Amino acid sequence: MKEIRIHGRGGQGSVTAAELLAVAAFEDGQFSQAFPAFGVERRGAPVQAFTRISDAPIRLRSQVYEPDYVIVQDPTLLEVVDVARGTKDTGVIIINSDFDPEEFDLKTNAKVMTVNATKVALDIIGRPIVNTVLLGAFAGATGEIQPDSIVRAVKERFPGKIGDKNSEALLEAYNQIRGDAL
Amino acid sequence: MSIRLGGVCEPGSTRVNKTGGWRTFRPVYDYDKCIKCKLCELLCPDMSVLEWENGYFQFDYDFCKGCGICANECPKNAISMVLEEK
Amino acid sequence: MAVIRDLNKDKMDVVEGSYAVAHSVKVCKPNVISAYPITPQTHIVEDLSQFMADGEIPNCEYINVESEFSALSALVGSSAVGARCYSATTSQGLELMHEILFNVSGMRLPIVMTIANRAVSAPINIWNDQQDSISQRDTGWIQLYAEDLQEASDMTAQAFKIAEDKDVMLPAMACMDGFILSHVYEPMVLLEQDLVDEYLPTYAPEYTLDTKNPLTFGAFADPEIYTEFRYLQQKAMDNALPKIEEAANDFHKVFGRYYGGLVDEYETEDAEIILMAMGSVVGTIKDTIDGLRAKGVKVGLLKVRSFRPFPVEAIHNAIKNAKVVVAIDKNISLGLNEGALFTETKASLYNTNIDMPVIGRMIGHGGRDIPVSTIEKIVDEAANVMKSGISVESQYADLKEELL
Amino acid sequence: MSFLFEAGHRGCAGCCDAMVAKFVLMAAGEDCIIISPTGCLEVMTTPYPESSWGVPWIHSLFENAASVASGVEAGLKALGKFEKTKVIAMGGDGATLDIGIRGISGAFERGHDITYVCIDNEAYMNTGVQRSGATPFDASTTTSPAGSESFGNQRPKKDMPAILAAHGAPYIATCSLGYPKDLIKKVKKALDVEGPTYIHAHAPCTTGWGFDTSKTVEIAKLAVQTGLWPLYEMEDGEITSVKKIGKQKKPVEDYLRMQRRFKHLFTKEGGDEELKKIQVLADKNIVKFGLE
Repeated sequence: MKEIRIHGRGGQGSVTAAELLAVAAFEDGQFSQAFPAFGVERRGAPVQAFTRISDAPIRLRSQVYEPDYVIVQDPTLLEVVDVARGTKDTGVIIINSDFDPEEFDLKTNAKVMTVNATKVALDIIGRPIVNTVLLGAFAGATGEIQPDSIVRAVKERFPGKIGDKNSEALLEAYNQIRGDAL
Repeated sequence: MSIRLGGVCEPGSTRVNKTGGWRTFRPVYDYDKCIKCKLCELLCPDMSVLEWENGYFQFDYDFCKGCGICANECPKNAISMVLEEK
Repeated sequence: MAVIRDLNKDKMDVVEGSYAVAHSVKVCKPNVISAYPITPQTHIVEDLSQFMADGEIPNCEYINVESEFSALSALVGSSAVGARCYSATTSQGLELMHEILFNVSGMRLPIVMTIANRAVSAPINIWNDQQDSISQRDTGWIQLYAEDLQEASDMTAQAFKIAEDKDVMLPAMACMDGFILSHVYEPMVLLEQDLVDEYLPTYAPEYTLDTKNPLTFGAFADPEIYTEFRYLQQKAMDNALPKIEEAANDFHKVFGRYYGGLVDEYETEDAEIILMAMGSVVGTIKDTIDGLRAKGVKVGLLKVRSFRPFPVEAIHNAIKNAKVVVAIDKNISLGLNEGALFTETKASLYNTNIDMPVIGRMIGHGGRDIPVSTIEKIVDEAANVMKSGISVESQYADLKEELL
Repeated sequence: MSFLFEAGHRGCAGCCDAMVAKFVLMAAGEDCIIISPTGCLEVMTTPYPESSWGVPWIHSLFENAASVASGVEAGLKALGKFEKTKVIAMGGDGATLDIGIRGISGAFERGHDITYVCIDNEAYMNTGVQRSGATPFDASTTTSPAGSESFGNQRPKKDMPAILAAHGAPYIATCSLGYPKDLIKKVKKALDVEGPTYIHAHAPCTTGWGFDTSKTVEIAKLAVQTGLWPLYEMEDGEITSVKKIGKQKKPVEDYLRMQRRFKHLFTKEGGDEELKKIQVLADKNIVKFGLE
């Protein structure tokens, strides 16, 4: 089983990202589970969302403490939240930032990767909505899911032009982060 | 720290929670245009407009959430919202 | 120590149970009374209203609220500013308070409430049983049950003393059986003002709503801290166990009257059969025991006075030598077919070496009268259990089969 | 200037509840006790062990703020501590007009010397913008959504000031965070009048209504300038003052167009019919309260 923890702020679509990831994983032929963990705040405050992917139905109901993968939608969270907490050494942490991975000193042996999701979103979607873009980056960085499974999930959730633009953006992030990885 | 009877809390203690990280845009004064009308201080939902020198004000970026109400309401357009570099 | 009455007639008056309780509330010098009328509690609040009208309760405000929901809600505010608070309700009114009962206890506000126990609708029924208070047993309120008028009246002062103790600081219900105690007239000694002043210290909470020290009450607790709030409430309930004994003993020193602390035992020393019960049926049981003892039946009674906190140790000490125990309940947990006193007593015995048979008998629901014969029938059943073991573990003992 | 309402609360950027609470405390000063029901204001200001409140504050439940306030007042009186302290219940529209109305009716009928401030952002915001008794006609919320067969909420706002006027409240005033000085003046007056007084403050919610966080005040003004939110005072049931809108008068469209909760009126077939209905509502207010 693989566990993913998504960090964001209220209103940035972290919960939607977790859900889309679960739908995409199911589209990809796996069992999945997504759930949020947030306070009562509405916008702005730090929130976390979790996705589990496995080849068997998932029964575990706790939060994710030793994630295989971490997605950080908002880099300002690094000052207030220990996003790398518990990440497996073999894990990957994907941060939405235009800085290079080496510029982050996260106390972890996991691999840190960055993608400027905000820019990709602004360029292609026209608004700084980064959740779907980062899912594309996730697919590119980890190979856990086929990008077109994420596209199907996104288009199912957001029909029409919005779905198309988000899909285009997530594929761009997929290619960008794979480019860096080569 | 241990729970006091009934869980009573100290006044004004949310100040330990700096909310400045919430914003994507930050307000900036243009003091040439500012006529010290104090409207920004009155309206700020996060008490992030602080008295500064000789009647002017400055923003408390520890707490300002970048809502932009001050800029929108300023009678002299003396406040502009600038994208925050992250 | 056995029950000690004060049968000095010239100190006694023949009064209604409700009046006795209202009088006790008065001499305990409440600051805010907030109550909504509901049979059979109404005489208490009427008497209190008359005391107020006659200026007999100084420094006190009486709020005629528009519902039981507001009766207790108002007292959250009053108690938080440091006022000693009192209310009274029963049945439907108590059930309407369910949400606030948890809230008052969670905020550690030592409000005292008389419950004139009454059945719960549907079907609607204004007569006595204890379904109402028993079904609130998880709300964090201390629950004491009185045997007669004298105890119900005196229990009011004890409830304030226990609730307001700084190691407890939990709200308390002083329960008396509706009609059977609230509406009966009998001679009793009205609570003496001078002695109460000696017995009950003024209420001086550590934290209040005070503009000179502006604190916040009722903040929300997230998963990181909520459990510890509940733990501290349970700790306060644990602290209440000895405090209830202490309050009863102190009362005896000051007033000369005693009804038991957490429990009280009647003819249990050599009893083979012990009945357990709460409230006014205790009196009828005592008469029945005297009659049966005369015929050589070794039967005794364990009166459970405190249902919350549940006095496990006191119960075990009292019943450990019995051959069979019968828990008598004026309530039922539907789906389990057991009354709470029975379930909780039986459960508490499981991991001990006390292993006599324990059976549960439910009687007196909806105000059905409990004559001596019903108690005798229960004792017969207990005797059969002693001989040939349990046939029926828990059932109604006064069911009319013909109506089914 | 220091405020009795501190920063660090979890309100969204541009939060209307925070603004009204701040203004009310500017009016009340230190010598007051605040009672809040459950709601955005309560939850965003008091995550244990923190609190934004600089005055004594208490929260019990969603539906009993007025009852708790009655108890605070009675308790202070009984203890002889009620000289100047103002007892203020302050909660949202759901807590006030819907679930808490029984308690308010009781408190006002009993004549407690309290002031109840309703912060009306026209829906249950903390739980995610569900419809309340204060949700305006044709507004889309998550429980009265626009759809192919629906233009959103089909009921008019419940007229709470009229209900409490009928209780004989000596002073009632509507106000808006768009006019803070007027709001502060009216709260001060309500606090000075003996007996149960009521302040109904309009508070546009950026998250719930769907407008940019910088527009909270601008939209509040538009509500007044279109006549949809009349500003008036009532003393002993009679209207004693009104804020004229005069030449500032704007068509309701200017107000509605800026809000996502009314977007369907501009995109759905038959929307302009609905816009006319809302304009009629505004014009009725203008006549009824003499706003021109």
